[in-house]
Amino acid sequence: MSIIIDSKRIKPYGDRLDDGRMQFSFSLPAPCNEVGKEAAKILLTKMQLNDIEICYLSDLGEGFTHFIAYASTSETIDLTKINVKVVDTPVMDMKATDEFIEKEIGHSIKIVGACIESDAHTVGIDAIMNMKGYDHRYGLERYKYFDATNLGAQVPSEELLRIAVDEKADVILVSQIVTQRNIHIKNLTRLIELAESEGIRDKFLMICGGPRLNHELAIELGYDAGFGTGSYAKDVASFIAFRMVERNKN
Amino acid sequence: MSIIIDSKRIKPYGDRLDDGRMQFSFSLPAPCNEVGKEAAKILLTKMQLNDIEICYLSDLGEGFTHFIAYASTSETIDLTKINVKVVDTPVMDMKATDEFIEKEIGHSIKIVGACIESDAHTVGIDAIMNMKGYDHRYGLERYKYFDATNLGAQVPSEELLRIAVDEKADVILVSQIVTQRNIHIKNLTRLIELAESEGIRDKFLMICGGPRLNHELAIELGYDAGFGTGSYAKDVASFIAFRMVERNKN
Amino acid sequence: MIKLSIKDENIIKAREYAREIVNSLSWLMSDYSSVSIERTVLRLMRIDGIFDSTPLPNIVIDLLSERNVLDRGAAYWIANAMIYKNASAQEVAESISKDEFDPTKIPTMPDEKVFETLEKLTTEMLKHIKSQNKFREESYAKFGPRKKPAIYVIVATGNIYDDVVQAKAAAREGADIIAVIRSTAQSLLDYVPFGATTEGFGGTFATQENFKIMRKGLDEVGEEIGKYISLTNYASGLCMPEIAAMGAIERLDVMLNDAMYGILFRDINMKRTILDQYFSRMINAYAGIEIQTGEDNYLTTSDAIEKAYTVTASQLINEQFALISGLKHEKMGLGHAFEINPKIENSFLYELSHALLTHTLFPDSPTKYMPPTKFATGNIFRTHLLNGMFNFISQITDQGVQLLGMMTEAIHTPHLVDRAVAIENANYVFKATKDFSNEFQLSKDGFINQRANLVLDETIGFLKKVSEKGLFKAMKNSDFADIKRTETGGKGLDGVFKKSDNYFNPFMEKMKLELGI
Amino acid sequence: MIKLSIKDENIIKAREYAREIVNSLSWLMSDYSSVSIERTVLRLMRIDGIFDSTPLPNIVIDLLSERNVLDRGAAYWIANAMIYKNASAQEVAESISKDEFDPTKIPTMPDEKVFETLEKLTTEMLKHIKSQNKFREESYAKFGPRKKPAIYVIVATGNIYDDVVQAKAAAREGADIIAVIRSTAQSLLDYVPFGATTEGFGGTFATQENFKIMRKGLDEVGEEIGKYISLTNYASGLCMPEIAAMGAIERLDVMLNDAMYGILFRDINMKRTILDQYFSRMINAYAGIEIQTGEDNYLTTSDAIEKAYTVTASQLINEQFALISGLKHEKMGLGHAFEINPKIENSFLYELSHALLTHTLFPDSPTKYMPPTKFATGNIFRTHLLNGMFNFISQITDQGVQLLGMMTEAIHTPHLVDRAVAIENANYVFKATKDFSNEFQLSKDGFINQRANLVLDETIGFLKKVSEKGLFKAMKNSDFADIKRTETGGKGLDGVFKKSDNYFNPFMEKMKLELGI
Ligand code: B12
Ligand code: B12
Ligand SMILES: Cc1ncc(COP(=O)(O)O)c(C=O)c1O
Ligand SMILES: Cc1ncc(COP(=O)(O)O)c(C=O)c1O
Repeated sequence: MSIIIDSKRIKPYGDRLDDGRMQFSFSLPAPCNEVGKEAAKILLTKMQLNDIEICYLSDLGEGFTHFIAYASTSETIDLTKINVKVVDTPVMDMKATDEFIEKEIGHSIKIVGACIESDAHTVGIDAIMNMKGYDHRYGLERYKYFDATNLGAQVPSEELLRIAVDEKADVILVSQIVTQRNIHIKNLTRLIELAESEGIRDKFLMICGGPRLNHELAIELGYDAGFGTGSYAKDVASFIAFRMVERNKN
Repeated sequence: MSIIIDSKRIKPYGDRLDDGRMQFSFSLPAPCNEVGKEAAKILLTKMQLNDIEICYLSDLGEGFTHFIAYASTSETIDLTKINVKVVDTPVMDMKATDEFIEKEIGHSIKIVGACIESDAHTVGIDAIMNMKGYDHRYGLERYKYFDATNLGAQVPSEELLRIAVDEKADVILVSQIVTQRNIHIKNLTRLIELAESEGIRDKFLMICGGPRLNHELAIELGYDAGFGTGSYAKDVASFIAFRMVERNKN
Repeated sequence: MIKLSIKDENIIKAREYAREIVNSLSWLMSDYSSVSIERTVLRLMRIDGIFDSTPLPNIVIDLLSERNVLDRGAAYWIANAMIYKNASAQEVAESISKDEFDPTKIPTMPDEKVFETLEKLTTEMLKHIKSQNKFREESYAKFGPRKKPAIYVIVATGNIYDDVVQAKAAAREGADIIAVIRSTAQSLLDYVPFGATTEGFGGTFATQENFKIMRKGLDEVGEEIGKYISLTNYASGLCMPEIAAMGAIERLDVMLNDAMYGILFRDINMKRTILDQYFSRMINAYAGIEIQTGEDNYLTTSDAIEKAYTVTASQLINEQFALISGLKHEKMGLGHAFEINPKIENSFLYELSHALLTHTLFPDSPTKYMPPTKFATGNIFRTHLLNGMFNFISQITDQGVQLLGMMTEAIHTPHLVDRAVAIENANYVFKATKDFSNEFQLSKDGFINQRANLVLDETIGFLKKVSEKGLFKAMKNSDFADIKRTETGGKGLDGVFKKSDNYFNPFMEKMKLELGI
Repeated sequence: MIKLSIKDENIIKAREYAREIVNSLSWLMSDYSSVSIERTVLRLMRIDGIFDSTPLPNIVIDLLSERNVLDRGAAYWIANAMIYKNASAQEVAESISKDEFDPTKIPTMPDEKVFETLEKLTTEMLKHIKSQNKFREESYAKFGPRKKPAIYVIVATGNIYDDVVQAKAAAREGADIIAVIRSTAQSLLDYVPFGATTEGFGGTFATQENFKIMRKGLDEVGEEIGKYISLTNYASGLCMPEIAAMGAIERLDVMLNDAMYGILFRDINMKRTILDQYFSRMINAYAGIEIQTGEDNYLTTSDAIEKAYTVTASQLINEQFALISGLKHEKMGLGHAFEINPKIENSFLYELSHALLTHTLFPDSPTKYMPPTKFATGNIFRTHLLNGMFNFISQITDQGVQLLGMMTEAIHTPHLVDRAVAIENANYVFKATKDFSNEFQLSKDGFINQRANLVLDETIGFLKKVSEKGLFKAMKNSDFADIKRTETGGKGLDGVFKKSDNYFNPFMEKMKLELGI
């Protein structure tokens, strides 16, 4: 005997199966007393939570109070119905990818990458592109069958597209790290719209990455793929290789 | 100019006024991958949250995953409508309380207190009752006009009531610290029901305390008052003094 | 190396007083036994199960007690009945339970036969216990020894099946020792509950079946991850030796077992407690089980600076009690705790000083360090940080076992994720500060040294006072934890009895012999 | 005391190379100026405001530049026009902006009169700046000096009004210094935005009005809680000296100001940067403003162990640049950061060694310690703990300013509550470990000493190489942060010009005189 989980109706697990327990922390413009505590409870109640425990409150000054709470949700999630888009090409290492391209395409794939618009966080795109790579995985520049150019930080969308056209790139890589007030969505959308309005969207595989990006969101934004936290060059490399072969077939 | 808070519709404050931002942490019996992440998002979506950021997930083993998330609620709370029961008698220090009782009642008030049923956490009730008190505030035993007996840990409800009757107590103090699966509610309810069934509920002021108790809940459970985390003897002492005077008047 | 400057002679002095305190109670151990010790004997004879929800060992001992024959020891009566009925101990116990049979009302079998029967049963059981010990030793040999500090986490869902899931998850994350916390106040039950249990408050009942289920779970996950995962529970309260026996049988590895906790914090009679701990420790010693003492309890009700010496004094007394039961220093997890008010200036220095003192006094023991609990608040972030500082001290003072603090200490018994977060905390801090202590010498006249010496001085003064009065009198005078206990007060005194001249406890005899005590 | 064993001669050697590097650039400072320096002169002459969304200082300097007369210095032309028009500097600038007036197309006034006018303006402004400095000094005298380590937190909502609320809350919780983080890449704007702003990304624009609003807020809360709250912003990027001037005028107390950051991390031309930092630091020095350098930036792209020496080298170069601008050691917040990968064994020892090295090299400077950022993950509990360890090191190595880490570093710019939790963390750790360092001596040949000596050796080797090549050539060879920069590359070179013989900058002259440089 053991505890039995029903994938069709999973719930948060705190102390015991299906107790629905979750932790919350937030601040409210409310006093640090029983009234504020009640306000916090009302908020959680509106979120359909029960067994609400406001286990900590502290005065933040300027009329704000911090609350830490535990409460139980009665919502359930059907795991079997989740259908999330993920990059589904197999992941190969550098050698295998190079061999695959050599065999299936026979020549180098041209890639340009950049951190666009106001974003100057290049560590992510460097991790993917530069020789040295990241966490002991080499970057795209080291692959034999990629001809990769990293344009670095704060490249205007127009310029990225111009260079991609000029250099006859097959693939465009874009990085977006700053996400405050969804600036990453705005910038990524802008790039795609520019490409579309110039009628060049389909010339390239367009791939984006960053800590708040994933494949699902990338597709939604009109990209071919998206990679989030913890991605490695080999993930992108394999995807590019498979997709380019596919493209060549069509 | 400054930011302006509308008490009729306050929202959580994270980065900017009314952004509704809150932090969440919970685990789900779901895989540590994009599917699990989607499950976490669905859960938060069901709680009417938006701008959901699953900023951390980690494998807990045995099929569970831990998620840390930030998301925004669009719920608002009307602070002006909150009406929470709080102990509203003024708080006096030991000397003032003693003088008040001397003047208004003229004789000692008899108090018995205990940590009831399975609960052995006496530090809380000791803090209120014992000579030494807590955090440099003396306990009830040190007051001239209280005759206080602390029965200690794990006192069965029956015994507490029996002693209260035998000793002709005016006030019963009850402490409940363990709250797992709402055992405190069960125990406190049991005590009140016993007292009612024996027809002695109204003989005493009945006051409860503990980290998950407050006045509102205590009233709901049929007590005269309730005291939570951070209460001191003087809070209880003042309340008792005022109430006893009131009672004597009626 | 961070090392205290403490005069050896002071350490010797303190230890000497503690030895006197303990030795002056030898009359109790030699002349008395208790119902729980006798129930333990029955359990070691493989009597188990319940009838009408009462455990068979209780039914049998209650009957022998009623018949006024318990002073001969339970073993004798059962063996006698076994021969008479040509039945197993369990069968005898079952028929007694069903009221079908009274073992005091049958003819006396030849002594020779009785002892032969007992010898066989004893040998069998001790062989089993030794095989469990061997399994443990071999596992360590195979997978490598336990880490130091070992990561110790608790599970406490009340449901043994949830407990197993959470324990396995913890093992995967890096836990070395899993403790199943008992349901509230199991200490006070004068019997051991039976079977797998799924409801408990603040913990899960300690039952033999629960031990077995958890042991199996931990062996499974251990095999998978290539590490021996230790299991611990409480040999504490009115059934102290029975649980020790269950632990020995089911291969628990560590047992929370304090010589005085029951007296002070559970109001269990002092004679009963001292007797019970004596035999339970002997079982632990025999089974290769490490004990852990409960000095942390002093600091939940007293101030950790003012009463630091009570922790040290208790450690020294626990040490002496352990020695007379045959426990080696390597198996003494003497306890202490990180409970200085964090609002105090230099609280970290106090903690460090106290932790070093414990390590200095018991360099060969897997000292058990307890986390901040009293000053934990509902602010999980702050508590998490306190736990990090606590882990820091443990690493740099070379503690044996680190009972991890939970960020939700002030809120609930640990959730699945709380434990994971705590283990990650310890893993990081231990690694980050690994060789820290090699880098420094302690200032000879600094605060840390002065403080440790002061605590030791206070301990010596205290132990001297207690040794002059005797332990029982000292307890009557509220010398320990400001709690007053009398020799005739407290629960369970009625279960203590004087042994007759022909009293026989075959397990104790054999263990003493083999342990050389 | 925890003290490193480092040979004085090595420290002297390192410093000597850094001095050579800096001194060999004196030709630049003596012969060149920049558009930003000239705009600064205008701001110090109280020219402010915008026309058609362009700041007046830009309009005026652009005109003078177009007319090819900037080499005489902007001050001369404005003063000349003031006399001619009998108007204030602001009025002159306004009429230039409106295209009503061209200051190069009017008769030349008598030199004597021009200098008299300038003398008056300069004296007035310098008096104001000195009065701000005096206010600061008096506040410290009244409320007591800044704590050490001082608690430094950032606000970065983008909306100056939200910033004020959050800054005040932070002050109440214990913050000593509030930094308003700039909107992304303000560095690259060749003008300073104007007015109160409520939209920014990742920060709030540095404008004079925003400075004023925040200053007022902090003075209010400081008065209430009885503490002087310092304000800081960035004198960095293409407008470095302008912002320094704005800070001096509005009584900022600290300025992020690095001699090389703009070159390396913002691709601003090296001549422009070196010139601009020279004047901006002079303004800071004059105004009693403490500068902070940006060595942490090296470690966001390089490994903190491998490239530790780049931090030390940069500190030494920044020190020399600061000295020639008249800054005293007491006002040099040389930077470093807690950025060793926490997965590394003994990461804490590395951090401790590096932090001690910084403190040892600059014992009289309010060194600025930057928090873990690179290895912060979305796991807020883990990040909070890292921040605690970081605070620990700061306290025991006597750092001047502790830029608090936020548990949400990997997620968003700090929320109101993140800051509160971080301040609570620091308050606890600082207090708990207050006298820790007095308790220990460092092992002479231990890891920490060896490591610090190794980093210093690497630094000496590196600085020697750079001093041989010259700074500009070294940057061309990617010696710094593996980033290649050329003397003629980068933004803003077109804003650099050679001064004519009759160039005059009345503020620089007076400041040099008074600072004794
Ligand atoms: C290093 C750093 C910097 C460095 C950047 C140096 C450089 N050359 O990159 C410096 C100091 C310059 C900097 C500056 C600023 N930063 Co910054 N910075 C960081 C920090 C500490 C780490 C980022 C990082 O390097 N991560 C490591 C890399 C490997 O991870 P990654 O970027 O996610 O990349 C991985 C994946 O996402 C993916 N990926 C990323 N891009 C791509 C692209 C493709 C095509 C693919 C396939 C995959 C992919 O693969 C990578 C490898 O797995 C973060 C905090 C944190 N701990 O995350 C803040 C952070 C990102 N910065 C922040 C801010 C606000 C700023 C500033 C705007 C602050 C200011 N006002 O001055 C400035 C301005 C920068 C600008 N104009 O963009 C905020 C962003 C807040 C938000 N959510 O919007 C953060 C979160 C810090 C904070 N809490 O405030 N920063
Ligand atoms: C100290 C302590 C113990 C000590 C108790 C010693 C003693 N003599 O009291 C010991 C070690 C014995 C102990 C044991 C156990 N404990 Co305990 N213990 C704690 C601890 C660390 C502190 C509690 C405390 O003393 N707080 C300080 C006092 C001053 O605060 P307080 O009780 O809230 O009281 C204040 C107010 O609430 C109020 N108040 C309280 N009572 C009353 C009454 C009246 C009339 C009034 C007016 C006011 C009032 O005024 C007080 C002063 O302000 C908490 C964790 C924590 N940090 O909170 C766990 C905790 C309460 N224990 C817990 C558990 C589970 C147990 C055990 C059941 C574990 C086990 N299975 O063995 C046992 C069994 C105890 C039992 N039978 O009840 C859990 C409870 C979980 C839950 N939410 O249900 C906690 C939260 C720890 C945890 N995270 O697991 N514990
Ligand atoms: C030695 C010892 N025994 C037992 C317990 C708890 O168990 P019970 O509640 O059953 O007494 C503790 C708790 O801290 C303890 O320290
Ligand atoms: C010295 C220095 N200046 C400026 C900045 C950031 O400002 P900006 O984005 O405007 O360059 C930083 C950021 O770390 C810095 O260290």
